[in-house]
Amino acid sequence: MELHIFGIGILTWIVFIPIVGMIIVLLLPDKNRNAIRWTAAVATGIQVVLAGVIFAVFDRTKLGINDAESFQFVEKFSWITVEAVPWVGRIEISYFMGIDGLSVLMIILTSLISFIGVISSWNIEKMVKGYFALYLLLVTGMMGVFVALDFFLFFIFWEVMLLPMYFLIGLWGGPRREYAAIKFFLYTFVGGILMLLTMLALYFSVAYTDPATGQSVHTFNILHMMNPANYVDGGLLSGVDTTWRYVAWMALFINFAIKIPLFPFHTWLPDAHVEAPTPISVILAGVLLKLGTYGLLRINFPIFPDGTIYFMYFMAILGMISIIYGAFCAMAQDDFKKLIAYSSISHMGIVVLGIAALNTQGMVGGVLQMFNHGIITAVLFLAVGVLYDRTHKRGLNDFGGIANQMPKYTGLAMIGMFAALGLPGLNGFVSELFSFLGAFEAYKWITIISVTGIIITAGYILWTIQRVFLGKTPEKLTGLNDLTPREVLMFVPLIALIIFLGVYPSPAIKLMNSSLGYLVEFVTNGGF
Amino acid sequence: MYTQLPLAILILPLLAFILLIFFGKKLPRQGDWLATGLMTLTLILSLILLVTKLNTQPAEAISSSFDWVVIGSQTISFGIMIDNLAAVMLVVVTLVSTLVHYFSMGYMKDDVRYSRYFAYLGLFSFSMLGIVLTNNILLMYVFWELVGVSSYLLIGHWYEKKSASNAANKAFIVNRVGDFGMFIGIMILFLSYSTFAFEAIFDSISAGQLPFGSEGWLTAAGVLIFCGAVGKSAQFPLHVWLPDAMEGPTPVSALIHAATMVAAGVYLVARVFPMLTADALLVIAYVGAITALIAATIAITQYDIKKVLAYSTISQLGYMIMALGVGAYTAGFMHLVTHAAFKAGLFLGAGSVIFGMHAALHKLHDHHTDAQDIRNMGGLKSRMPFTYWTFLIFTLAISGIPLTSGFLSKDEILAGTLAFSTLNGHWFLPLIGFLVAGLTAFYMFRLLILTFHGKPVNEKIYEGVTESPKVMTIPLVILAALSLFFFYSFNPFGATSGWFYGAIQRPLSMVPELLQPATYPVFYEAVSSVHTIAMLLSILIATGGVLMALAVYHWKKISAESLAKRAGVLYTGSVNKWYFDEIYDTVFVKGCHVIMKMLRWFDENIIDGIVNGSAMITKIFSNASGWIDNNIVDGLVNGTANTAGRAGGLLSHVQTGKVQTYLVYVIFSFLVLFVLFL
Amino acid sequence: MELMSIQSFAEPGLIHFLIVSAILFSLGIMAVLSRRNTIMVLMGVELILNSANINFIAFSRFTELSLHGHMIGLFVIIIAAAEAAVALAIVLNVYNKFKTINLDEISLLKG
Amino acid sequence: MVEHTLHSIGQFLPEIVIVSTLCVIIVADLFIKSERHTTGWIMLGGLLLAGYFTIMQIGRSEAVFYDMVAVDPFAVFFKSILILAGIFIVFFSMKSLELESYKPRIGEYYMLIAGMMLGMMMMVGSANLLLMFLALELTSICSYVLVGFTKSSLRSSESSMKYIIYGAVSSGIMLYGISLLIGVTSSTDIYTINEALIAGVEQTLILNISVLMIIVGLGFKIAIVPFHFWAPDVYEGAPVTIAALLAVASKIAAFGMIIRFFSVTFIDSAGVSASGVWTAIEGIHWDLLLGGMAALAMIVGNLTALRQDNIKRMLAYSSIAHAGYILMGLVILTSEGLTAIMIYLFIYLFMNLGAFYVAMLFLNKAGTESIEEYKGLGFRAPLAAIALTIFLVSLTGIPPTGGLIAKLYIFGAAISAGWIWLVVIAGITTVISLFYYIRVVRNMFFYKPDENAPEISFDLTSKLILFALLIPTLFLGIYFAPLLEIAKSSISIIGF
Repeated sequence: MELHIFGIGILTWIVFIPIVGMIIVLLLPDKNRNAIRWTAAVATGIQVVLAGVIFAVFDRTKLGINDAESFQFVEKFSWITVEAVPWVGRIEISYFMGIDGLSVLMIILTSLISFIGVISSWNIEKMVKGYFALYLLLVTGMMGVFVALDFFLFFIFWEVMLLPMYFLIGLWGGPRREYAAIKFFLYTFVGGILMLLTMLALYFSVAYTDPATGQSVHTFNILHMMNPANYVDGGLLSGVDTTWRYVAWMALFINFAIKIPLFPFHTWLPDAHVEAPTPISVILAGVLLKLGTYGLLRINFPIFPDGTIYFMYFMAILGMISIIYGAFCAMAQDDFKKLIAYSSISHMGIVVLGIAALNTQGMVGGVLQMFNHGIITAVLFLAVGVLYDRTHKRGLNDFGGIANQMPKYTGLAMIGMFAALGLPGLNGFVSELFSFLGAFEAYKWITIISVTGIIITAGYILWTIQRVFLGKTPEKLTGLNDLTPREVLMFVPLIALIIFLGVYPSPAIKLMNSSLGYLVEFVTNGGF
Repeated sequence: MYTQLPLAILILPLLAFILLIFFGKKLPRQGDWLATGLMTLTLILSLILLVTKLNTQPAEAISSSFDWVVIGSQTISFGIMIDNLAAVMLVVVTLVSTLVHYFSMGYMKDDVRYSRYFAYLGLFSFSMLGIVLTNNILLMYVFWELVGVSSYLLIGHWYEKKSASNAANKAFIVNRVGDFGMFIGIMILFLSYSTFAFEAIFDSISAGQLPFGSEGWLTAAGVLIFCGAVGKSAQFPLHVWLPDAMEGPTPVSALIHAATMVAAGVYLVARVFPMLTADALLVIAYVGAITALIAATIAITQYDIKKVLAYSTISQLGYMIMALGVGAYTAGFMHLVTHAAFKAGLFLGAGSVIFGMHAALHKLHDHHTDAQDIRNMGGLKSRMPFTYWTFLIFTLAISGIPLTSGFLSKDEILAGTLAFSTLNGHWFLPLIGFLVAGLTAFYMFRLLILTFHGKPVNEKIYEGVTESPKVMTIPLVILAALSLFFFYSFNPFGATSGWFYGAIQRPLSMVPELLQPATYPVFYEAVSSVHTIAMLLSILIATGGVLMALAVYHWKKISAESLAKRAGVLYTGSVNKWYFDEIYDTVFVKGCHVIMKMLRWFDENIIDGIVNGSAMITKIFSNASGWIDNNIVDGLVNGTANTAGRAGGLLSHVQTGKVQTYLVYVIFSFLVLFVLFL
Repeated sequence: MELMSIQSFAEPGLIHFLIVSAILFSLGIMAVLSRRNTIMVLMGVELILNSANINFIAFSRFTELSLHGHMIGLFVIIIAAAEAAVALAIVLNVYNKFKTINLDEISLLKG
Repeated sequence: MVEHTLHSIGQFLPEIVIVSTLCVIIVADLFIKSERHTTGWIMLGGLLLAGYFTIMQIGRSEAVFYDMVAVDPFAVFFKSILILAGIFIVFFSMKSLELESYKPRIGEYYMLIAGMMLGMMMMVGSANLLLMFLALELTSICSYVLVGFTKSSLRSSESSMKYIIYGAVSSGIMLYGISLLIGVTSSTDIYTINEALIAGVEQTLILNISVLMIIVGLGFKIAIVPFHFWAPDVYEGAPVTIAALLAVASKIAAFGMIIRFFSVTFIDSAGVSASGVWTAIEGIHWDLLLGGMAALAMIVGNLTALRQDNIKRMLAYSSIAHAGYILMGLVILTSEGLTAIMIYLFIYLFMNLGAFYVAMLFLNKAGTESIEEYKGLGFRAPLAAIALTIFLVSLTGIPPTGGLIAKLYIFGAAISAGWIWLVVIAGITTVISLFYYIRVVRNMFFYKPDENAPEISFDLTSKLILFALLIPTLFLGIYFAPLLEIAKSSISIIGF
């Protein structure tokens, strides 16, 4: 499957359209705020359209994962090729993009959330130009990670997100934004270094034989790294079940676990969320966290099937701890945003538990949960943002009786809340169900303990609803306006997805079913 | 016929919900006619379905399904199944729901969220019908949770009251605990049989497949699924939510918390009956029995009219569960049906009383007197005749007095327990059964007498109370009619000869023979042999209970106070509901708070602390060097960064600025390197 | 090339020159490290350079290095001179600014 | 013999051009006393011409002047980037406000720079210990004076004095080491020394002492721990232009020399396997020695930089740390390592010069070198602040900047050679480095400027210079194949 627009592949378009938007934004005069906003909206809007096109023409039967042939919309150009010198061999870095069932949902998610993020950024008045320029750069980074099939490219996109995020939190954030920004930066950078080192170790351990010339070529191509035959003799990561492979697995895992974030690498998240402006929280929870689990599935699992199997239990236990721990911590919070941040930890724990099961249900459930959680937390953060815009408060105890004041808002927010709670009929349930089903097959007791998390989740969500929406409206909260059309616009597509996928998840599952099934098979067979 | 019709039945209430949510406020009369009309239509369709089903294909279970999702190589399909159980249940649900809709048009008039209320009723009816219609345990779980939500929304209908939102939360969370078990049970079944469909699961079990190859897991699966019923049907130990749920509007209590939703647990057990092992059934029977006893003992001492009814509901649900547990399948389910009618009637009647009391208190501008406390009532018989007479019929029915429907079903249950004990020696079950029958008669008549008989406690209020409007009394009359025996069996002393027993028959157990409970023929024989004794005993005990109540509260021959004093601990225990709420509050709620506080502290201090370089070391460091903590501000994230910063500080102290010191370092390093490497 | 062989004192060999140069080198280092007067330190530097020079000459006398050693010696002398000249100019400038040539007192830059 | 000499002169044109430039500047300085940057332009012309001749040397590989000087791809690469650095420094000097008050003496300044350029170019080309020492001394002596060029500044004077004392002692020790090495091998030519070493030397103790002493001198020049102490003081005291010159050009030259010296002298050339892994001559663990020093440099440099407030001083420590990273490429004893060093140095040139340049611009316009006082500069001078951010980010090694590519190759080479512990230290210290770099960024952007602080604007040429540094820094992060090719083809050292 290939699709070109003006001779340029659709993936390149979808990744770099925001960069084009960024350049336009930078060229626009500072004063012309609306033009800047519209540029950003159009750029991300085009992304949504392109994602729609991809969704429409995506071939649901192709497998992907390790087979370059069955990736779709593939674009591969040699980027850096250095001809052979005797002692190094040929060096190759390529501009290699493509998607399979694993990434296609993430692309849709990213484009959608980015677009909605722009809408919710409409009322940002401080340094509009800088804000949207950084925002669009961030979007490119996220989108790029999901389509990159070359480790180097992946890494570049991964790290490109750092700086925009740092500034977006640090410049437009709340009172403790500096602390939050540097904490975020530090954590992710540590992970980045670990990934860099592992990537290099992989690079030098992997060399495939170029069929055309017969040369041995070192490459960053992720797919080549999945083939045990490509590992050079005596390479650091050659062989199976070696200590170094475990170390490499762990290094990558820590990197991704920081992003997910998994207990005990999670403490950056609450701070970042609390301080970040609403749209950035939306992006952060909606897309950025998924990069972690996506990375695990794209990199850790297929490249190190031995390590993955070795550390299965470890992952599942961390997932379990995250679920329970995140839920309890969420319950203890008085700050609305912090609560959602911890609930994210809890929900992402479900993803990890699901994918650690290494079976199809768990895998599908996990990936679907990534998507669903992206949608749900986006709604929740938007909901907090709406209240914050009106009252400049985030404390749960500052509110009460909102349901009377803002019925439309309450309805929409409650749907989001119930989806987070895992209510059947809404999308969160479906993915949780499959994740737990898969996990239960692999780990009985761990899963049973994890499932208690849904009780705690019900506890904190309902308690939050009670404190915020129910009860008598205090004096100071009377006279709040209900949602404006712009705000309704940003909620509606997400809520529609929440309900639709809750009732009929098949369209989403069909996209990834065959790929993920193959991934499971690939990993459990040890990559052979 | 068996696809479109059930689908129509399912969709209509949902339609009502959607229309009312979006357009409720704009419709004339806020759309109550729309909701009620659609519900009536649903009732008619259900009746058509039931009649056709019983007349054309009485023995079959007709199901149809579609593929919901393909995951891996497994196809998960959803569908509907119409068997007699479902068809009867459909009528029960739609009937009570329709009547409650009508009743609510009177009761909820002038409510601030009138259309929202009807919308939620629609959502509830939709979900409840979903539970009934599904052929699939997962889909049942889905609707299971949805009724939970609609119940949550309706309990919290008056959410301005803190107690209402608390009760709503409690209901949902306690139910979640039960659902947790059910969820795991479902997972066990799916992983063993790769399907969620009931029939397919039963087929696999009867083919000898056991979950994870072990009999224990089959029992566990049964008990775990039963956990869902424990939650929803408010069985011990999860019964605590139901009394609190009375915070909701009274018609809601009638519909959800008496007639239908709480009976869903019974329906669930009936649905999965074929896969339950003897052990699982025994657990179920005992849970039911304990529940029945505990709730009945509490009901005796309550003064809130709705609380009494709530505990009686729990107690009756315990009966049903116990009946299923002992194998009296039809009796249990029949009790569900009869109970739906008379308990809905009781609640609506109570609603009618409360409505009248409210109106009276409103006229007096009295906002302190509790409109639901029976100590404030008395003598209302003459003010509310329709309400009184229907209430009396309901009370007779629940007490198990002959000629009522309640007698038929309860009698069969008692006979079943007795038979069970003769087969297995579990004499505890019939003992409780009969004891509770007596208690029921006692507390129900206590309620009736205190409310309607005697002298009015407060004349002013009494004067203000008037009979409720027609829209409220007519449903009462219909329900009262349905509480009489001839709707179920023309023989007032034997249900087994009626159409009901013909339609609903105990399904065959699918579990391996060793694990099976007593087969139906064996059981039936035992029941036949004890039936007469049981009947006589039950009439005797029920009458005894009624007489006792009359003696204490009507004729005042026995003083209630002295009885209470004599009961001592038992009395205080009963008044305080055996302290379940307090114990749960201390153990679970407080425990949860402690854990979460601990974890929060842990998160903020230890984990962050480790990351930030343990606070201790930093402190010691800073004390030793006496630097004031400027570096946090310096943008170095505290901790590791701090320590690094400190180390950097130490290192920069090395840089003295004196060139000869530098040279000393150079020479020194030279020597060190010399020693190290050479 | 028998560096370590013991030769008669009457006939100085390579080892004697090396010992002398090593002593000179150490004296230079000592001077550099211990004197506070800049000029004295610079003289210590001269000692170090010249100790190396002795080595060069000795090696060219006793090994096959031959004339190379002498040549290097000449170059080093020139460099030492240049360095000394620059150093003295700088010291002069420093003296003008700080009014001292005590190295310990010239430590504005540190940390 | 005459023919050889003539031929050699033909191969010595870049250096000759520089010498001539030096002379022309002296003469011109005598006659032209205008306020214009005449001497600067002459210097620039000389550098360009030398650059032209250097580029003409591409592809040659021979030893001239009786094996005293090597003209090989390695030397040509280093000379080219030295000249490039020189060109930037001349531009900086023209823009520097610091040097403004020394206008009458500016000819002297450029003359010394020319001398230094000559010394540095010879450092990377010389293949003879004597010539190496001479080139080193030439560079050093010129730089001593340049550091103290702003005579009226106390700090400048102090730093130049510290520098000369420290430098003189270090080079003295190195000279003593050279004398011992020459003594035990009876040769001044590094190829011959190599042969002698392979053949076997009995006095390993003396040999080792001599290596260590030479390392003291070379370590001083590249400012590697524990021989780095001069660097912070000197960088802080010296004019920004000279600090930049020392941090970049002088360091590059010293690395050229150190690589040539070690890889020619102490490698068993028979042991160079096809896989590109070398074997050090037995008995001398100079690779481990340098590895330890590299690790120390990364740790000490990065940690100490955390607490600096003067940006030049911070950059001094950062350049110490970077010396550690670069040195990693040598100690792993592979050709990949050499390639990585060259890539690193090339990128380092742009990003570090860039950082110094912006520091100079801020010194010119905002009058401060204190990072604390950078607060709000992001709003007063957005362009320069963004540029500085990019340079610092690049120094940290975050994509898409050249700094990542530099680190990527160095780390990669070290991993592929199995020096995992060293890479881990490098990784950890990179994280630490994030703090002090990002602190500058934070100060610039996260604080509002004073109400009455004026906007800062720069003239066109300043901006052009900025872009000339900025664009390669960014571009090399995205497309670096040519650089890779050049580096690959430039690692061939004659006779090795």
